[in-house]
Amino acid sequence: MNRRDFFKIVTATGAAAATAGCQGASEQILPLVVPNEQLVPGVASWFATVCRECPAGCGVLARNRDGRVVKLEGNPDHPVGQGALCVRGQAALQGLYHPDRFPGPLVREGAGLKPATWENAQKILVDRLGALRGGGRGRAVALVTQLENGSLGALADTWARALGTRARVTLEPFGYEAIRAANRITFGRAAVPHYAFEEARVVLSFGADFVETWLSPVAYTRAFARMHTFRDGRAGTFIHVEPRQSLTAANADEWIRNAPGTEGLVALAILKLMLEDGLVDRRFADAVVGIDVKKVAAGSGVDEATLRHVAKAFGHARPGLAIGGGVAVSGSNATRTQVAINLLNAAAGNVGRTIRFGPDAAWGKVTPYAEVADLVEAMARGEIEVLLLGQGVNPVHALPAGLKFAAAVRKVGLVVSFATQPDETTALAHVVLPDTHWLEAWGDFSPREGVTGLLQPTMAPVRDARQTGDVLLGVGRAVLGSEEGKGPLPWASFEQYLKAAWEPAVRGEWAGALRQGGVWREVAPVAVQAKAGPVEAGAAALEGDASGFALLPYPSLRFYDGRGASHAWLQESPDTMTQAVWDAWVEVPAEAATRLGVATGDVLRVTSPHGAIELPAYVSATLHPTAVAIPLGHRYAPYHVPRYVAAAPTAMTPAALLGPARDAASGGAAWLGVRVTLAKTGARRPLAILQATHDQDHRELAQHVDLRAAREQALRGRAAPHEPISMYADHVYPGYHWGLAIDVDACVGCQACVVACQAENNVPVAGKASAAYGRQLHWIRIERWAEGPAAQPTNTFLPMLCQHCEVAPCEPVCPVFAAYRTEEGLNGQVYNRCVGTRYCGNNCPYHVRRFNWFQYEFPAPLEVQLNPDVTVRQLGIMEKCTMCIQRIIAGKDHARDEKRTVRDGDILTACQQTCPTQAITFGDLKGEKNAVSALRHSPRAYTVLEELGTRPGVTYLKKVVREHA
Amino acid sequence: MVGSTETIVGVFAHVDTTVRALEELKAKGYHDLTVYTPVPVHEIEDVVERDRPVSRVRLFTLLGGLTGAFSGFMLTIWSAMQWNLVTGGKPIASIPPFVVIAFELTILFGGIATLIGMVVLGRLPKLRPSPAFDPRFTRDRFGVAVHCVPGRGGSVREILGAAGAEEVKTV
Amino acid sequence: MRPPTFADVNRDVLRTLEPPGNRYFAWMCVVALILSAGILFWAGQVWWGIGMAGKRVPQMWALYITTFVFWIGIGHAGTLISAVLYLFRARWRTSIYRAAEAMTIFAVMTAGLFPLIHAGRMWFAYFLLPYPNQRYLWPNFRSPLVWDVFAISTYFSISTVFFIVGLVPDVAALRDASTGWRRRIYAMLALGWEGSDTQWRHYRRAYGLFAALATPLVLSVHSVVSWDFAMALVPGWHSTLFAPFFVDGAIFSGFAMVAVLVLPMRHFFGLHAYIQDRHLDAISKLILVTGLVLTYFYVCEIFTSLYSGDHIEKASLFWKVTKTYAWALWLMYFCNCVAPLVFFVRKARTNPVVIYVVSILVLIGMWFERFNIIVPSLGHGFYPYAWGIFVPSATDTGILIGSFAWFFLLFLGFIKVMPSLSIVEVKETLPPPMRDKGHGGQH
Amino acid sequence: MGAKAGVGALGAVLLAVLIFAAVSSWSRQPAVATPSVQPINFPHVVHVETYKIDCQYCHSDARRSEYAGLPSVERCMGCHRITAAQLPEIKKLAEYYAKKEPIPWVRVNKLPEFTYFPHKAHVRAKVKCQTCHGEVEKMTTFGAVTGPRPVNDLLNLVGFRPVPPPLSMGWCVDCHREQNAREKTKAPLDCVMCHH
Repeated sequence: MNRRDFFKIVTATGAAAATAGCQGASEQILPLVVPNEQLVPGVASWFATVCRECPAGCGVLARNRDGRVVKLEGNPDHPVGQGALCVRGQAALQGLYHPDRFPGPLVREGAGLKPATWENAQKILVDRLGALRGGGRGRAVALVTQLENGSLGALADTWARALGTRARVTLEPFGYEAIRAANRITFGRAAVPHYAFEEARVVLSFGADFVETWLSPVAYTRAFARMHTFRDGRAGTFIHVEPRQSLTAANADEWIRNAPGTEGLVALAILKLMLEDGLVDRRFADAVVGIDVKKVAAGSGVDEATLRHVAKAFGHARPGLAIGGGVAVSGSNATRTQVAINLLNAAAGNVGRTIRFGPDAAWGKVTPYAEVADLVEAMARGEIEVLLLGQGVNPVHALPAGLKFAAAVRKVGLVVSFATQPDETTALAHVVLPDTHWLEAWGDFSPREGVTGLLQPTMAPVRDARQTGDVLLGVGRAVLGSEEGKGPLPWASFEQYLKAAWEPAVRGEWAGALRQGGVWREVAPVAVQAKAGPVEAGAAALEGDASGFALLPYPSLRFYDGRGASHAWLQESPDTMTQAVWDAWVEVPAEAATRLGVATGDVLRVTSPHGAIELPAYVSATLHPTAVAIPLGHRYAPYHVPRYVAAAPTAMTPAALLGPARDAASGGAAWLGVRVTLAKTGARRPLAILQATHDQDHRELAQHVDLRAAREQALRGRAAPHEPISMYADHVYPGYHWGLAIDVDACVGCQACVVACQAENNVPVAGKASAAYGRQLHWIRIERWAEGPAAQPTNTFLPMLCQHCEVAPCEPVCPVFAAYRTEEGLNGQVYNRCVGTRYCGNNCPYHVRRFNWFQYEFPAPLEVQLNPDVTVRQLGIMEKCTMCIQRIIAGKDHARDEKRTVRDGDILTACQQTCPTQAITFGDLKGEKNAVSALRHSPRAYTVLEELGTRPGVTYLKKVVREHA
Repeated sequence: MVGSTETIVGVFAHVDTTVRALEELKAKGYHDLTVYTPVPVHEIEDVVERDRPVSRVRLFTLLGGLTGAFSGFMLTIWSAMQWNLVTGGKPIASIPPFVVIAFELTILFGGIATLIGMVVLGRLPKLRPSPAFDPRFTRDRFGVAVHCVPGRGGSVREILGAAGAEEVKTV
Repeated sequence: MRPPTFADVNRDVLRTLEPPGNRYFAWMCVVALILSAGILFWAGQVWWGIGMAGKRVPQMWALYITTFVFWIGIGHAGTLISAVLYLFRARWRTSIYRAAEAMTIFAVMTAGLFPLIHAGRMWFAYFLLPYPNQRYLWPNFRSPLVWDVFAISTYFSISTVFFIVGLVPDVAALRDASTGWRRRIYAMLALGWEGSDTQWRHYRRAYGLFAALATPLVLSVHSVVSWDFAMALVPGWHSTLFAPFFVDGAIFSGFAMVAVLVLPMRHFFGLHAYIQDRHLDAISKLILVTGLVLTYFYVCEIFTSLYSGDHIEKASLFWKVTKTYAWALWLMYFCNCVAPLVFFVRKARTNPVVIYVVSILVLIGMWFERFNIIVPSLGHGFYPYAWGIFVPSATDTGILIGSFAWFFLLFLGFIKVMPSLSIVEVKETLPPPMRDKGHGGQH
Repeated sequence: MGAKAGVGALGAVLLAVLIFAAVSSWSRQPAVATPSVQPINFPHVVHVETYKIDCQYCHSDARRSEYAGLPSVERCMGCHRITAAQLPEIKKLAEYYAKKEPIPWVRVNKLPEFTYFPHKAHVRAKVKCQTCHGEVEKMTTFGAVTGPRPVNDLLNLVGFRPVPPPLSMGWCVDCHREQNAREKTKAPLDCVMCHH
C-alpha cells in the first residue's frame, strides 16, 4: 500500500481536528488494510526535507500525523537554519493544502483551462516536441526552472541535451549578479561567498536586508543574533545604510539614511576616512583618489560626522563585515557599489575571516539576467515554439514589466507550466502539468558548497500531481521513442534517478542521509587576493522625470518575489514595520505626503515611464524624502476573494512600473531604476493596520538599557527587585512551574513565531476587514515600539502573548471557571466551558485574548492541516496562547515513558522552536539550573506592566541600546 | 370554630359608626367578631387589635432570612472546594465575594418566607367566600359580623342598629 | 375641589380598564413591529456570531451591557417608591407606586435579556446557574457576573412578589365590580380576599416586612451591577466610587422614566384627581436632588483620577474628555447635570411639558453615562497597541431599539388589564367617611 | 383544617415519596449496552473468552498512541486465512482483503471532540479496557451507551444524584478521584489536561 491510500484512509478516522460543541461525529472508523510501520495513527512521525520557498534551502522537519503533514519545523541538524524557519517556511503548508491547487492536468480550450488526463495533456507536449525535433528545430524549445542546482536540474539538463533544446534557464528574480560581478572584479571569483556574521564585531550593511530576504535570511539572522545579541557583557554593533527604514534597518544600532543609489559613494567615503585615520591597508588608497568626502556628504545626505565615526567604528573592528544588497544596491551602479564594499572589506582585512569563498552560495548558479532577456527577445521574435515553465517561476508577475515577458509569451506556440496553483503565468499557459508540492516530492538542493539537503515525500500528494522529473522522463522517452532502461533517459522514475545520483555520495547510507535530511561537509575557505584598482564612483542613474520620486521596489519578508502571496497566513501576518496586513501600499515620505495632502489610506496613482498602478498610501516619517517604496510580489489567490478581501485590485506589485534598465557591469536587473510621480485619485482604501500606535506613551512596555549599564549589571548583578507584597499566601506548584523568557534584544521582528503559532494551534484567518477592526486572531504578535525623533526612531520589537499571570485579572471575572490557574502555572482556558461573556478579554491589560467573532472556516483542503491535538474553536469562544499545552502534555508523556521527569529543553513551544534568533526560551521555573530561570534572574529581566501586580509567567529581557559606536 | 352559631352582619357607611358599634359589642362581651373594611382603618384596628397578639409573619421572615444567609455561604464555599480552582491568585474560600451571594439569598428566602407566612396565617387562598362577606365591603362599606350563640341575635341587632348600621342582616 | 369618595376611586380606577380604542391598538402594532425587527436582529446574531454586533478588541463590551445597565437602573425607582417611601410614610407615593412597580418589573425583564443577547454562546448561559450536574461543575462565585445573576433574579422575584401582594385587595375589588369570565379570573387572582380584619392584620405586617427587605435590596442590586466594572482593572472602572454613583444614577433615571410613563397615563385616563401637581412636584424635586448628587459624583470621578497621579488613569480621562467620544461625554453632562436644574423653578416642577422634556433628556443622558463608562474606558486602556474605536452596527442598534419596544409592549398591556392605580392605598390617603364631621378628617 | 384535607395531604406526600423512589432507582440503572450493527458480525466473546486473545493483540496502538486503533485487515487475515475461513462472516473479511479495502466498522465509543483521551496513558496506568468499554469480553456484537444524557442533567437539576453514564465527564472525574484517593497515582484533574 502506498502512502496515498494510507492518507485517504486515515483522514477518514474521526481522529481529525475537533470542534468545541459536539458536532460532526464521524460515522465510520477505517482500519489500515496493511499496517504501515512508519506511521502509527495518533503518533506523529517526522520526515526531514528541504524548504523550497526560496533558494536559501533551509532544512525542514515535517510533522506527519495520521498521514498528513500538520506542522513544519526547522531541521536542527541542517547547517542552514539550524532548526529555525522563517515566516515563509512556516507558511509553506498553505501551499501544500492550497484550496486553489490544480486538481490535475489542464489543457487550454479557448479562454479557459479544462481538466484533461495525464496521457492527453502529455501527448500534446510529446507531439509538439516530436515535430520540432523531427524538423531539427530543438532550439525552439526552452525550459525555465527556479534555482534547481540538484538532481532535478541535472536531469532537466540531460533531458535538454537529449532533446537538443536550448540550455535550461534558471530564473530567480533576485540573482545577486552585482555581487558575483564585483567579486570577479575584486577577487577574480564570480561567486557569492559565505558571510560569517557571528565572527564580526561590527557589521556595516549597505541596504542588505538579511533579516528579510537577502541571500539566506534565516541562517544570517541567526548568525547576526549570535554576533549582536547582548551576552555576558559583549555585543557587536550593526550599522545599516539605506534610504528606507526596512526591518533590517530597524534592527540596526545606527541606521544611516542616504539618498537612493549613493551607497557606493558612502562606502568609498568611509574607506577614504579609514585610510586618513590610518586604520587600514594603504594599498587601497588609489581606490578613493576621486572621492571628496564633503561632496559625498552633500550628495548622499549623510553628514560628515556620521561618516567619520562609522569609519572609526568599522576601522577598529577586528574583524568587521561590510555587506551590500537589497534594492537600493541594485541600480545601474550596483556592481561598482559592490566593488566599493569589497574594497572596504579587503582594506579592513575581513576577507577570509568574515567573508569566505569556498562554501559559495547556490546563487552563483542563477542564469544571468542578460540570458533571460535574450530568451524573452527570442520569444518575442517568435523563435520559441515550446516553453516549459517549472514550479515556482511566475515571470509574468515577478519580472520587471520592462522586460515585456507577458507580450513575448503570447507569441509562444505551446506554453507548458508545471505550477501547482494558478497565477499570472499559468493564465497564459496552454497546458498545465501540475508538479507535486515540495513536501510531496523527491529531490535535493544544495544551498551552498558542501551542504546538500535531501527532499523526500512527507505525505501522499494532496492533489493529482506528478513530479516534474517523472513527467520529463516520460515525455522525453516518448519523444525519443526509447523505453525504460535504454537511451539517454533510462531511469524508471525521478526517485530512481535521484538515488542513482546520490549513490556515490552516500554509499548505501541512503536511509541515514534521508533521516539526517542530507549530507554536509566542511569546505575549506579559498584564499583570494583583492585587486585594488580605482573605482569610478557615482550615484545610480534613474529614468523618469527628475521631479519624481526614486522608486524602491523591495522584496517583502512575507512574499519574497510573490511566491508567498497566495498564502493567507502570510497575508495576515503583519508587515512588522507598518503593522499592515493583506493589502499592498505605497510608502510615501511624510514631507511629500503633507505637500500632496495625502493621508494613510488615500489611493495614489503611481506613474512611471513604463506603467502605472494605484495603491493606498502609507505615510512614513522615516523614508528618504526623495523616494517612495512599494513591496514586491503582492497578489491575492482566487480563494482570498471575497472570503478575506472584498475585491482583488488589478496590479499591486511595483514590477509593473519597472523598465528594462540593467546594471551595466553585471547585466543584472536594475530594480532601482525609475522615478515615479504620485497623484491622488480621490478614492480611499483604508489599510488594515493592527497596531493603534507605535508610541508607548511612557508605559514602559518595551524597555531598554544602555550597553554600558548592561555591562555594569552583567558584572555586578542588579539590586534584587523588592518582593511583591500580597495579602494571600504564595501560590504553590506541586509539579512543574512553566514559564517563558523573551529576549527583546534578540527579537528582530521577523514574524516567524506568529505563523508558527498559527500553524500549531489551529488559529484561523480573519480577513482584511476583521483584522482592520481589531478582530485578528493571532495568539502571539510582534509589536513595534518607536522612540526618539520621528525620522530616526529607535525601534524595539516586543513579542506579546498571554503573560500567564500568577495573579491573572482575567481569571476571577470568568463566571464559569473557563479561565483559571493550572497546577503548573499556566493560565488555562477551557474552550468548551466558555460562554463568551468576554469579561476576561476586557480585563486583560495586555489585550492578548482573542474571541471567535464568527464561525471561522478552513476552506478545504486546509482543514486537513489542522493539528489534531488542539481543539478547533467554535464561534463565541474566547481563546489565547496556551504555551502549547499539547506540547507540554506530549513532553511529559514522553518523560513518563522513560520513567523520568521533564528535562530542560525537552519541550519547545512552537514560537520558540522556529525563532531564528532564539529570542524565546521555555522551561520549568522551579529548576534553578534551567535556562529560563537563569534568564528570569538576569539583570535585564522585567515584566510588562509590572506595576499592576499581575506577576506574569513571561519574563522579558530589556533591549540593549548602544551609544553611538 | 364552635359548632352552631348564628352570624349577624351589620353594614356601615361610616368609620365612626362602625367603631361605635364595635365598642358597644365589646362592652357587651361579644368578642367573636369579624370586621370587613375596604381599606385598613386604624380607628377600627385600634378597637379590634386591642386584645390580640401581633401578627407572627415576622417569625417566618426571620427564619427565611437566616436560612438564606446560611445556605448562601454553604453553597459558595462548598462548591468552591469541589475543584479547588485558583482564580486570580485568590484563596479557594474567598469570603468577601461570597458575602454578596449570601446577602442576596438572605433577602430572597426572607421574602418568600414572608409571602408564605402571609398566605398561611391569612388563611389564603380562600376557596369560597364566607357567608358574612358582601361585595360592597371592597368598595366603600364597612361590615361587622358578629358570631354569637343562637338566641342572642336580638340584642346584637339592637346594638348594630343603634350604632347606625345602614343595614342589619342575619346569615 | 371635593376630594373623591371611596366609591369614586373604584369607579375611576375601573374606568381605566374599559376596552381600549383604536389609538391604543395602533400603538400596540407599532411597538410590536419594532420588537419583531429587534428579534430578527438577535436571531441573525445568534446564527452568524457576535461579530454581527460592532464589538471588537478592545471594546469586548459595548451597547448591550450599556443598555443592560440602563434598564436595571430604570428598574430602581419602582421598588424605591414602593419600599423606601413606604417606610418613610411618604403619602404622595400611593398614586404612582403601582405604575412604578410595574415599570420596575418590566424594566428588569428587559434588562435580563441583555446578558443573554451579549453572551457569545447564549445557548450555554445555563452554565452560570448553580445546579448539580453530571459534570460536577459549579459557577465561579468570585465573578461579578455570577453576583449579577443572583442580585437580579432576587430583585426580580422580590419585586414581583411585592407587586402581586399589593395587587391582591385591588383585584378583589375588581372581582366584586366585574362580571362573567373576567370576574372568574379576578376571583382566582384575588385568592378569595375579603378584607376581613385577620387578613388585613397579616397583610399589613407582611407588606411592611417586604418593604423592609426590599430597601437594602434596591441599594444592593445596582451596587452589584456597578461592581461588574469596579471589580475590573480597566482604567476608568477600577473605582470604589461606583456603587453609590450607580445607585444614585439609577434612582435618577428611574424617576425620569416614572414621569415619562405617569404623565401620559394621567392625561389619557384623566387621573388628575389622584396624580396631582404635588405629586409631579415631588417627582421633580427627587429628579433635581438625585441629579445634583450625580453631578457631585461626576466631579469626584474626575478629581480622583486627576488626584491619583496615575499616568494611565489620567490619559484615559483626557482621552474621554477630548477625543473621539467627547461629544457623548458632554451630552451626558448637559442632560444629567444642567437639564434638571430647571426644577429650581417652582412653576417648572408642576408643568407636565417641562417635566416630560427634562425626563426624556435625563433618560438619554443616563444611557450615555453607561456608554461613556464602558466604550471609551475600554477604548483607551492600559495597552496602546490595542487602543481602538467602537462603531455600532445595525444589529447593536436594532436590538437596542427593540428592547424599548419590548418594554413598552409589556407596559401598554399592563395598564389595560390591571389597576394602574392602587385602589386601596389611594383610599387610605382619602379622609375616611365620617358621619359627624367634627370628628376625624385629620388626613 | 378538616380531616379530609389531612388525608389528602398525607396521600400527596406518599405519592411524592413513591415517585421519588421510582425515578431515582430507575436513574441508577447502569447503562445497558445496545448492540451496534457492524459490516462484519465480529464476536468479541469468541476472541476474548474462547481464544483468550489479549485486547492489545488487535488494538495494538493503545499502548503507544492516543487511539486504541483497529487491527489492520492483514492482521485479521493473519489468523483467518486458515482459521474458520469457511464461515460466511470470515468470507466477507476475505473479500475486503482481496479488494484491498478497509472494513467500514461503525464507531461505538465517541468522545466529544473537545475532549482529549489518550489510551496510552491509561494503559500505562494499568487501567483495564473494560473499565471504560464495559464487559466487551461478553459481547457478541460490540455496543455501549455512553456520553452525557439530558435526562441525567434533569435528574440532577431536581436533586437526584444518578450515577453518571459511562464516558461522561462526571464519570471520568469519579474514577480519577477514586484513583488519587486510593493510590499514589496522580490521575490529573486539571481541566486543560483533557480540554485543550
